[in-house]
Amino acid sequence: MGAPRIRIVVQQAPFDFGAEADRFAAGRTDLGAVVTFTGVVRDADGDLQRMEIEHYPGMTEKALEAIAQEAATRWSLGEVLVIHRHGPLQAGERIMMVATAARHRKAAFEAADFLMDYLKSRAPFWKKEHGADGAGWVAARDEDEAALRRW
Amino acid sequence: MGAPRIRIVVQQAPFDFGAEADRFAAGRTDLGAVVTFTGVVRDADGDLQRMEIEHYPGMTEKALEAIAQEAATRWSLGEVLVIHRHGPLQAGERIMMVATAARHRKAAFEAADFLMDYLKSRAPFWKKEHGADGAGWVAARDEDEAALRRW
Amino acid sequence: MEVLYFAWVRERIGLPKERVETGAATVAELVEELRAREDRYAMAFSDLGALRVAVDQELADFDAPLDGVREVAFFPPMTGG
Amino acid sequence: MEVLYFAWVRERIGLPKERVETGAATVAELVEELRAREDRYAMAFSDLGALRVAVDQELADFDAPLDGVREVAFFPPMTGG
Repeated sequence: MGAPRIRIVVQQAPFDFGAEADRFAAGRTDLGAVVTFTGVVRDADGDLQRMEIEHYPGMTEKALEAIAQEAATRWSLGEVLVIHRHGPLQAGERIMMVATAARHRKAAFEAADFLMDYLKSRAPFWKKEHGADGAGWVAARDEDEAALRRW
Repeated sequence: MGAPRIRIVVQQAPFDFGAEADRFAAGRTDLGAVVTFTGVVRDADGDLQRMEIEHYPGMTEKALEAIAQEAATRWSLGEVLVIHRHGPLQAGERIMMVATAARHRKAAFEAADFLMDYLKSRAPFWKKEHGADGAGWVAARDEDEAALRRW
Repeated sequence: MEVLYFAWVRERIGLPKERVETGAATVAELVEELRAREDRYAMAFSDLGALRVAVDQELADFDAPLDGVREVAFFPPMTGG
Repeated sequence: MEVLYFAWVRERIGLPKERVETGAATVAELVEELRAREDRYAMAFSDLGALRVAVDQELADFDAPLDGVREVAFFPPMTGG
């Protein structure tokens, strides 16, 4: 279906998930399947005061663009969207979203899953949690690195 | 995380995807991952006049509820939403959506993928395409039946 | 017992549902009775491999018993999603 | 050359970026020079297995050459998403 429309957004401000979801691939009659993934700030222990997301301006946008292009190489996609916030966030706030649109559901699902795996370990973001007992950087998980080997 | 909140909607009217996506699991601080899948009427050859979706009132709701409950048994989910339309639809219109919310992304992705596989072959919907050259029922695909064996 | 037809099964038989008085012990026996009625039934039930059946709104096999059953539905493989 | 630090590497070294004049041929040689400066650098670079490096905003290995490079960044494994 040719090169997909790719949109990458990196910003501190909240994004309007409902509006983004609503207009993503809207009205396209060649794309039967749309998948979105949204990451939300969790507060597992109920003591998170805030999360701070640091990133690498310049590299971040390039890395996200490269990840989206790689997905477009592997699957036939009509549209790809990646939005990722940085700065301070509260529990329950949306950190990021990806969306993929394809002819059929398998490509849309796999591409979104792939984007998330790469974004987790290859996009220059770092999360710091500030809680009642102090602050700490979120450690990368071995399983996130292992997840990349699926693709 | 206990029994998830499950919502099943079967209706002829369009649904507001943006609003549904926006309020799904909104503000939950225990769920870090939300996946949505949306199915859209495709018009591959550019000659679709309309799609008619027939269903089995009564059984449809039960089947969707059972599929959602089965997903909740297999994955730890916080919320599950299934919306499916019936009646006449135009190319580009949204037919249905599922949404899953979980602590982590793997469960949310797998549960949404599972819901779609089951919904394709186990929920009593039938699609008829009306085109310039007449009308025909959409045939079930062997690969949809095969997809069920993954789970 | 109510018997329901969907999609092309409904179109071939020409009605969405009907009341059927039957002594059939299983779905398969009910199918035999329906087939014997008229050509349109024979045509609709000519290839059971292309049909699915629900008994009281649950998917079932053709050897499912009909004792106490209120509703049987015949339809092609489903195409939801 | 600009050298950038992120997350706990930035915190340990105490600054987000600095200009470094170096003749180092590779990232590994640059790391040796930085380590030799002060304790805070030695601490930040004590375990290279816990560090990642980007050269001109692309992920790279520690043996990557620095010829013509304008920007090197050090940081822990990324935690996006």
